[in-house]
Amino acid sequence: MMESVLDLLSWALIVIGGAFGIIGGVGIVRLPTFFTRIHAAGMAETMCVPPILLAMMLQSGWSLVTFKLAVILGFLFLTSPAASHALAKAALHGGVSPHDEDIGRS
Amino acid sequence: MNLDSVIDILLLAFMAVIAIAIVRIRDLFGIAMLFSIFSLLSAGVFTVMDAADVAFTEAAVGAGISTILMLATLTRTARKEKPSNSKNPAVALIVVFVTGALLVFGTSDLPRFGDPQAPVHQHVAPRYIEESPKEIGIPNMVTSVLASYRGYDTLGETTVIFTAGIAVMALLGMRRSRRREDDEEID
Amino acid sequence: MYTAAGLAILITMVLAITRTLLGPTVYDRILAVNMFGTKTVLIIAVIAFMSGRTDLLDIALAYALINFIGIVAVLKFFEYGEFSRGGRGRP
Amino acid sequence: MIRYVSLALVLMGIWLLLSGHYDPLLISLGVVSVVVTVWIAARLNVVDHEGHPIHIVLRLLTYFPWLFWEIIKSNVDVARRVLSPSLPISPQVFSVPASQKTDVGRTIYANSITLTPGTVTIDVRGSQVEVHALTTESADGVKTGRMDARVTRFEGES
Repeated sequence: MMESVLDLLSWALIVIGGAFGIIGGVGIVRLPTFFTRIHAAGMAETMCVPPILLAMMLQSGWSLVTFKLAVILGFLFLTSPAASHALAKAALHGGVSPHDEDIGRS
Repeated sequence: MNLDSVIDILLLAFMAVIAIAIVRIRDLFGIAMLFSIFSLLSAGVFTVMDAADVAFTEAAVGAGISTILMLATLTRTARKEKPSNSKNPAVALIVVFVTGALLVFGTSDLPRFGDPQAPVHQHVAPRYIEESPKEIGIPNMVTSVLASYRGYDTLGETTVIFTAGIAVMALLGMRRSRRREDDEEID
Repeated sequence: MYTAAGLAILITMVLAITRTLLGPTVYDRILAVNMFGTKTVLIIAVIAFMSGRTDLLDIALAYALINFIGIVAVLKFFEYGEFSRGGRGRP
Repeated sequence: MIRYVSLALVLMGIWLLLSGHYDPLLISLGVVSVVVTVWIAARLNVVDHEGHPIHIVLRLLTYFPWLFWEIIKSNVDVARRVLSPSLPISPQVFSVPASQKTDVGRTIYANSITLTPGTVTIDVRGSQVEVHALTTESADGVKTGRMDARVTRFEGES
């Protein structure tokens, strides 16, 4: 009983994570400008990685593996905004304009 | 075809794509980032091949430290690659192809991947596998081979890397202080 | 279950690499590559689970830790590298 | 001093986590590494209010659930906009004030904005945060200042 509930939860999390990952991938291809694509990438990072890692945590139960996954999750969670910010700033300095009127250009 | 081989093929395909991208783009900052991903992908391939320790080193050194070193170098040089002025790219292509063909030809003599009858697995490997936990007391076999059975080797390697590290630090630090003096003159 | 996760991650990786090839600016490529890197960590974790060798997770962990240093290096590059001439961006 | 002790404990935890082998030899190697690391950190002077902010860890626990909920909500919104071309996007840049007093607080606020899809922090200038938003709705969400107030509240007066 407990097993199947955990399995069901893991499946749900993996479906959510996979779906958001793919949507983020579609977004990064489909959205028109660099600064809009950052949002799609951020989405793939915040809604794809944590659910899949959580699903694996549920599957591995109370063990060292769970803690390792938790640490990976924590670090990715800490670094992903820093990375997005670094890129946005780099692009801004590098001359990519974040303003609306550039949509047609790229 | 199981997912393992699908992952294998895709990872190798990604590596090829990224290698082509590295050749094509001219922005060195982008190239440094692509190199880091290339290393990470090779770490992934090593993971699929069960070579955990190699993958570990590749992820830490290839994807991590060398990216930082390349960025540190980039702050001292230009950001754009100069347009290539070689007259005859065909020669380079031929050299690359001949070298590649020789290397591929060389692999035909190698034992199959993971073959238990391979010569490397006949000599001292059984002893390492069976005795090293008792003899050395370290659970990781690779560590006991590197740090104990081949301790002098590793000491030499570490010395080389340490020297290289000091040399790199000296080079980077020297340029920086000179640049600071330049800045003061301009200001 | 891990097969499904692995496939979804691989599809995402394919999409990300499409953007890497399309460009148009170098920042688009880096953005895609960055996303690609996170997905590679994830797929290493999934491979570890699929083959039942959970000690392979250490690789993903090591990369997550190193990645942090790498991003700080990138930020420093843009903060104190060639763009810092004229004091722009300094605290 | 308490910061050094807690840093040592955290490092020891990481060692035990990564090693997974608990015999006396390996654990004593770990202790030696931790002591050396803490000593180097002390020499570098990085174990301070900013480098090892233990004072807000407890309060973070009340902030994270709220942040997660916000992230999920905005994720769904961005996903809908990516998938259906009929929903418009209107990228825009604007500045909002950050009322936090410390750098740690401001960093947490800026990172929270970035973590919520639909908004990315581009730059922090003094107490102004420059934000790029994907849609007018997500921009309005930041402009209401609810997140700002939340971060300021748990940052406290430390």
